[in-house]
Amino acid sequence: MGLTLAVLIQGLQMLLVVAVAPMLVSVVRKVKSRLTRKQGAPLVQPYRDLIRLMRKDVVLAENASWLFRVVPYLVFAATWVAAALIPTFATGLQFSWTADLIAIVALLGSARFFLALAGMDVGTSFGGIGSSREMMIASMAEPAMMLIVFSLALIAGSTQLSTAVQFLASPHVGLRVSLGMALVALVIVALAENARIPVDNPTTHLELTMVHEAMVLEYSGRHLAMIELSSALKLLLYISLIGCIFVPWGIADSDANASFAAYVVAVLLYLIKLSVGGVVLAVFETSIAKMRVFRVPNFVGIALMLALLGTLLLFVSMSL
Amino acid sequence: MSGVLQNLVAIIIGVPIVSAGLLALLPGYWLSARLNILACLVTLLAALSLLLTARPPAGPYFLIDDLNIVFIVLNTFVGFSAATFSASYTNHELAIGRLTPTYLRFYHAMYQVMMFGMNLALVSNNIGLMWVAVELATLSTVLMVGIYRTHEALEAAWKYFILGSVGIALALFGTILVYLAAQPVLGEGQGAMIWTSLLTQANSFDPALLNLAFVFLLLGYGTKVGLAPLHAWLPDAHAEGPTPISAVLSGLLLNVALYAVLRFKMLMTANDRALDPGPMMVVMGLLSLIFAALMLYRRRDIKRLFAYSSIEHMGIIVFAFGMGGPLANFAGLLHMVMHSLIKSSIFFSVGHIAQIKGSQQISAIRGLTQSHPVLGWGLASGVFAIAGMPPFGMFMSEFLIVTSTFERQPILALLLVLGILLALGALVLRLIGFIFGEPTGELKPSEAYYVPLFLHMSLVLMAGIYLPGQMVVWFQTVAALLG
Amino acid sequence: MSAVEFELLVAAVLLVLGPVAVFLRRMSWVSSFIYASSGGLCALIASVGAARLVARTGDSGLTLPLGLPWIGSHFQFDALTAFFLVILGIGGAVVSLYGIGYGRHEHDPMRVLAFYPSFLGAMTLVLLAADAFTFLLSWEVMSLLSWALVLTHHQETNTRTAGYVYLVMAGFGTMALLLAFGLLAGSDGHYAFDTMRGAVRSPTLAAVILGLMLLGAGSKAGLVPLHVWLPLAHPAAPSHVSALMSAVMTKVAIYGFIRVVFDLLGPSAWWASPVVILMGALTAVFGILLAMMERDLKRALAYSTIENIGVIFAALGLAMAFRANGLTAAAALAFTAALFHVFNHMVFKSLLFMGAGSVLTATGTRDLDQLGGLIHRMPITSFLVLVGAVAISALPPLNGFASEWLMFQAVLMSPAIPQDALQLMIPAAGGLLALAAALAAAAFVRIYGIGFLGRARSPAAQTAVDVDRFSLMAMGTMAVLCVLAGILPGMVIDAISPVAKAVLGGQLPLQTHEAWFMIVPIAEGRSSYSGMLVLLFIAVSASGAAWAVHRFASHRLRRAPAWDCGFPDPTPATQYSAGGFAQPLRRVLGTNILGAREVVVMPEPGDPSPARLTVTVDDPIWHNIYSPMGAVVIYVATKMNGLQFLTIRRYLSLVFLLLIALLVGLMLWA
Amino acid sequence: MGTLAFDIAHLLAGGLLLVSFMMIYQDRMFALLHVFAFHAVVLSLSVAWQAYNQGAPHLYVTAAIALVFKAAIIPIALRRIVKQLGVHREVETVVGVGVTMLAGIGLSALSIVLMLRVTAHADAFAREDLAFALSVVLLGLLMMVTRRNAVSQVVGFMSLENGLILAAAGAKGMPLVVEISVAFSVLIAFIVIGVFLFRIRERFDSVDVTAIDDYREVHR
Repeated sequence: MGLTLAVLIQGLQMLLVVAVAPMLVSVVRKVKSRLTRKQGAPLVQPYRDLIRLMRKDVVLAENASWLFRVVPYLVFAATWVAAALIPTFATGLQFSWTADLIAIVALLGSARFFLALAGMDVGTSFGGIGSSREMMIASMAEPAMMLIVFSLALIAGSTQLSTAVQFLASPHVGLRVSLGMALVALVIVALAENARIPVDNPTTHLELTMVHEAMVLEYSGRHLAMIELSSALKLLLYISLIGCIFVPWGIADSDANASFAAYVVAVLLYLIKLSVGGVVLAVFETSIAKMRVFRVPNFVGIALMLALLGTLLLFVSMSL
Repeated sequence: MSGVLQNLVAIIIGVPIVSAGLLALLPGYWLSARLNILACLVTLLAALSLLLTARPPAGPYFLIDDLNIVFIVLNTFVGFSAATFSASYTNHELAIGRLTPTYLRFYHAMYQVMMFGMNLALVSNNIGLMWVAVELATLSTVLMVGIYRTHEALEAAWKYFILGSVGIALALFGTILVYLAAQPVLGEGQGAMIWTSLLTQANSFDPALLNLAFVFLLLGYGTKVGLAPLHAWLPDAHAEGPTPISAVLSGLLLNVALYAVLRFKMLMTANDRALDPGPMMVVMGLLSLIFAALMLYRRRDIKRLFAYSSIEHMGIIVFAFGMGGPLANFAGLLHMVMHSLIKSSIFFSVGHIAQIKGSQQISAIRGLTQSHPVLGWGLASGVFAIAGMPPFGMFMSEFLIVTSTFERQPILALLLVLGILLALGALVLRLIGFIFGEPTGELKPSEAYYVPLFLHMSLVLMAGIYLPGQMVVWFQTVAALLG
Repeated sequence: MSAVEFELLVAAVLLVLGPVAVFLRRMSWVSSFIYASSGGLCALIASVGAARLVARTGDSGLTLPLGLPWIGSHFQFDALTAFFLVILGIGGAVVSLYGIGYGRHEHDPMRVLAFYPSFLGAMTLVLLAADAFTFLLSWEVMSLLSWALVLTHHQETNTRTAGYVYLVMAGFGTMALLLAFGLLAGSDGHYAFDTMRGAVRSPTLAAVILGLMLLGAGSKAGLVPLHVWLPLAHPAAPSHVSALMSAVMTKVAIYGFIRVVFDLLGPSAWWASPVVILMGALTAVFGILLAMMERDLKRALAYSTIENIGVIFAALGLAMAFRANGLTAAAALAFTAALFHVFNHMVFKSLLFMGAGSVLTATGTRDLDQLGGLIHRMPITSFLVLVGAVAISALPPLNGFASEWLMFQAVLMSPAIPQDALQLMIPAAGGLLALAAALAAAAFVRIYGIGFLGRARSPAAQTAVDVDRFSLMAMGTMAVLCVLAGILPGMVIDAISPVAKAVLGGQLPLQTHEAWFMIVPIAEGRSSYSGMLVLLFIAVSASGAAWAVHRFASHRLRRAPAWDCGFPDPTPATQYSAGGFAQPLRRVLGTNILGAREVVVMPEPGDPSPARLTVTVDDPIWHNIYSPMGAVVIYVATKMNGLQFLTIRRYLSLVFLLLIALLVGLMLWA
Repeated sequence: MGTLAFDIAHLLAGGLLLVSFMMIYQDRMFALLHVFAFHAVVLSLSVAWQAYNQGAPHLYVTAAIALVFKAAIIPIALRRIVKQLGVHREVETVVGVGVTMLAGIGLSALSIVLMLRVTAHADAFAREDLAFALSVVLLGLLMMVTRRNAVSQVVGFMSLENGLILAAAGAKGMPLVVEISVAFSVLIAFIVIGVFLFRIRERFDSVDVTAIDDYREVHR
């Protein structure tokens, strides 16, 4: 396979993630609406929202600095790059060597860092609330994520996501306790990172319970659109991550010169995985209540403990 | 050659006593201060030329060997620089009327008597003569301590006198016991008190008598060294006397007493069956160190503060000599020399500071680096030097003492380090108060005479970075002598 | 002239420059002259060091007839020294450049000028020293000079307290080192490093030396629980000195640790390494938590220094663990990570301290709650500080992440270690490091968000203007270094590899041959990272997205009052405060670890007085260890003070009792 | 040296020790001074006997000094001080006389045991002498630390010094004994003059205790 094709597939992946992301959000919303006996917006609604937002004027707070205007694009770019490096339907993509899983986690960290700064830029009380809570949750979730990465890397012998996924897809990985723990932990981290119930409520506008929404309260127009798009991308990223690690089957291997058909199958499988993920998320969110903000650390702390336990158990099982 | 030596020794002990007589008779402050300096200078020069001449065999009364030459040169040097400081100091005291010309005449005469006593103690080859000389030096300083005739000064002098007298008595008893130990071997009379013969024959002395003698000598001379718990006279005497005398007390008199202890320690080590004096000295040294370090914290009088620091350093020195071995002995000697130089220079600056502020109270002295930068930084470098910080010479000695002890006696080294750190904490606490913050009190520029201060500090600084090879060899022989 | 002679000469010139400044004090140009020449000399130091690392020029040594008489003063110039000379040189040069501008604002410039160059010179000497005496002498001179610099603003009580604690801790550290060298040298006094290197020691003895080095070097570097002086002293100094102390002096301490533990001591027993790893990891978490709670800008930075020191020590501990098991490649990885972080921390911490200095000059305050909105008033400084903040929060693509990434790679090598205890502990420590990194991001969002973003909280912050161009140039240089080291980590790793080779006998594979400036520490299949590509991708996609949106959608912009959920409040006091931002984390972690307490005083109904919330966060180490220790000393001293006022009879009784005791002892012994 | 000579020396030295005990026992000032004078007389006899035995004429000088100075001049001077300064006529003790006596006996035992350890190198004569001298020295010190009055402390110091003279005289052929005894006499004269000059009525440190105590706390 030539370089052109490799770049092409990589480009396809980049476009795919950004194109599918709003749809994933839409699926989640739709399922949630249906579960609560509501009609719900049509599936294309997020796309419409985005386009409308893009076309609107930006109403910028008088005190906002250049940072406030740059951040949406930065956040989008960082999330997009991170999402592009996840093996969604194929491993061994051209640029997957650019950054390993640790770097992907850190890229998301960068995005969050800038978003939190933007939340403080205008100098409102809500921005501060959002940023401070976001950073509090993140400082629990990130180490948990890192420990999950450790578990995976220790099992697969690599932090390179492509290699790890290939390894996990291979038959000699049985069911492992550590993997189970990592899965639970990763789900918790994903909920926390994507501002989902029970950690945060993406649809809330009750000021005192807001975390993520409070942070982006001052954004409008195209800036808001970029931020919405990046949140959608991030959700997609986490679901893809869970998918490629825990249900890696069917992913095409571009190193091994996968056929065109294999790619098509893989893409389809990937879309199915995404929808399943979205539905499960919606069901979960509908069946649970949001927590008080100071209960969140305990919740995320569970992820931290499970991830650590997973890592430790790994040594036990390896030394057996 | 022997004649030259005898002449030099004659100068070293003769000039002080003759000028003491002269000073007692001479009226006029200006002249007597100059004469005092001159006499000290001549003595110093004579002492320095001792270094250059070959050493003849010791006579029945006088002896110049590697050990005491260190002390003599140091003694005359600090005596000289303290005399120059004293000239500028007493000038001010006279001006403000704290001292009258009559008392000053007495003061200068006593200064030379004291120098005589100390020099005599150092050059004597006879333990009886040494005893007499140490006592003479003590008594003359007692008189100087009380010279201000204030209530406190008299009290300090009295305390010094009484405790000193008991020390004298104990040291004499020890000396008698040494004589008794030596007498069966060396025969009756003078011969059994001559140091050089004692040392050569020490192995055939009765060890039990020597042990007993050493206990008395250690206590007797240890009182003068200022070892805790025999130290009680020292802080008061330092604080209440004129500052040049504080400098001389700390810089010299303690050394002379220490010299006596060292002499008898050598005697003990020369006898195989006698008790090893090391542990006793180590314990007393550590006790003094830690005790004095803790006492530093609650001081309110600046001179008393540095007096306790002298006790602390005497503790370290005695500890080092108690540990023994070439490194520790070398370090002990170096430490002693450095302590004399640094402590006297500290007292030089403290003297000027107290004169400017009109008080010795620690709380009255603030912000010196701002109001009097030279004095302030001079004091700071002195305190750093005395706290064993580089690049000053005491760092080298503490380095050697600590490193050489830790391998042999880890617990002792830890205690030593504890003491040093405690003292550091107290000294730095006070120092920061002295030299930093907004200056208070009298801010007039000082009329200080900085030469002795900087002379001492530059010597100390040099020693911290570079020790002349000759001096090292010389110290090493002494260290070997001390065993 | 050999390299060591050259570096010594430069050090000597630096040492002399301090006193020279005193002589030139009347000249109007003295300040610029001193800073410019210090900077130039530091650049020379760095370039000779860099020549050793990059061009692989040889080692050299020298013995001068100074110092301990029968040993002499030994000096050496090897890869390890060269690396730290580069650190010192770059830090010194850039900070001096900053000083040209910053030094003008100094009220009493001689208090800095007289010590500043000598301080740099003393640090150089520490790095060059090759015997225990010279090393400790330079070490302590370095402490003393920095102490004098800390006390530049001596009129403030806090500064004096800081100076006191600093010097006592420095004394403590030196004593610990003294004891360590005592053991290394043995009772015969083999004080030269060369003779120490060859000696054979039992593992217990080596462990004791290691412990003493942790105390000695750790107290200078700021390892918990020996860190208490650091957040007091570093901020008290003028900012460029703070930068030097935090960025460079702590590194000299780390050099001391590496020199003794890795070079002189050789491989240690495996059970010694967990102590170092754990101490490092805990230090990291503890330091950054305190930084999170701190209101004073410079103190917060000082606490963050503690965190980074912890990270470096943890990596060094990892290297020790691998080395103890003969895993040279893994050890080299951890060691390289540590040194990379040393470099990085030097760069961004000096940048941040210089930024804090600029803020201090512009506004006259270090209190975060008096700042805000500086991004409008001081745009360049704010941008540069932002670069530093991103870098220190270990975010890609800047340099902080590169070293952090290497460190995690080293953590993941732990399965190769045979000991169960280490196997279990290392990932846990890795988790702590990740926690520290996440908290660091939170802390710097807080520092930057409160200090530079939002609206000005005080008139001073409202009228601030950007600082002089020397300061900006200096900060700019460091910011560029942050980016360069972030996107070209391979070059830094290659520069470190001779050090690893010399110290451990192993090194990482050459990185500069990899495509796309990738770094591949072990094998491509295992892990790789390219900061360059990440930066490129982000830049391309961000600007592409922006271009596309502006081109195809909308590019109009309207300014309006902030929305704030419909309740905009014009007073800046309604913004989040530094304490408010820290509140969630304070509740979560602070209550247990730091003993943070919140006291709300609610007025009675009808009482018009405002409710008050008082938050106390105190360093528990200070409260539980140092305060009681000080209290004990004072208590004992007070009790013993009575001994000063006894009657003569009682003193005589003491003499008498001692005499009797000795006599009885003699009787029993004989 | 015959046994008789030895016995007499022994008797005199023992007598000195006995008188030391008597001094500890005394609780009246004048009686104490009388006993001290007697102490000096015994010392002088003992030294004279040594002079005779050793054939050392210079020791007679020492004996004479002891007799004239310590047995006569000093007690008379102290008596006048006591009268003039209005010192209490009773000796203030720190601990009871009985306890002091017991301690004294302990000290004597200690010194005798210590001295007997000394091997036969030293002749028996010196050995006995020394054992008693050490006891006297220790008893003198004991007296100094258990008595509060300045005058009785001076007396204690002088008895200590008597012990020294005894030891010095007993050390055969010891040079400088006369000089030492002269020096000590001067020292004691100083002390007595000091007591008188500084009007130290009660204690060595009672120069003015209350005023000083206030000062101390504030200033040192």
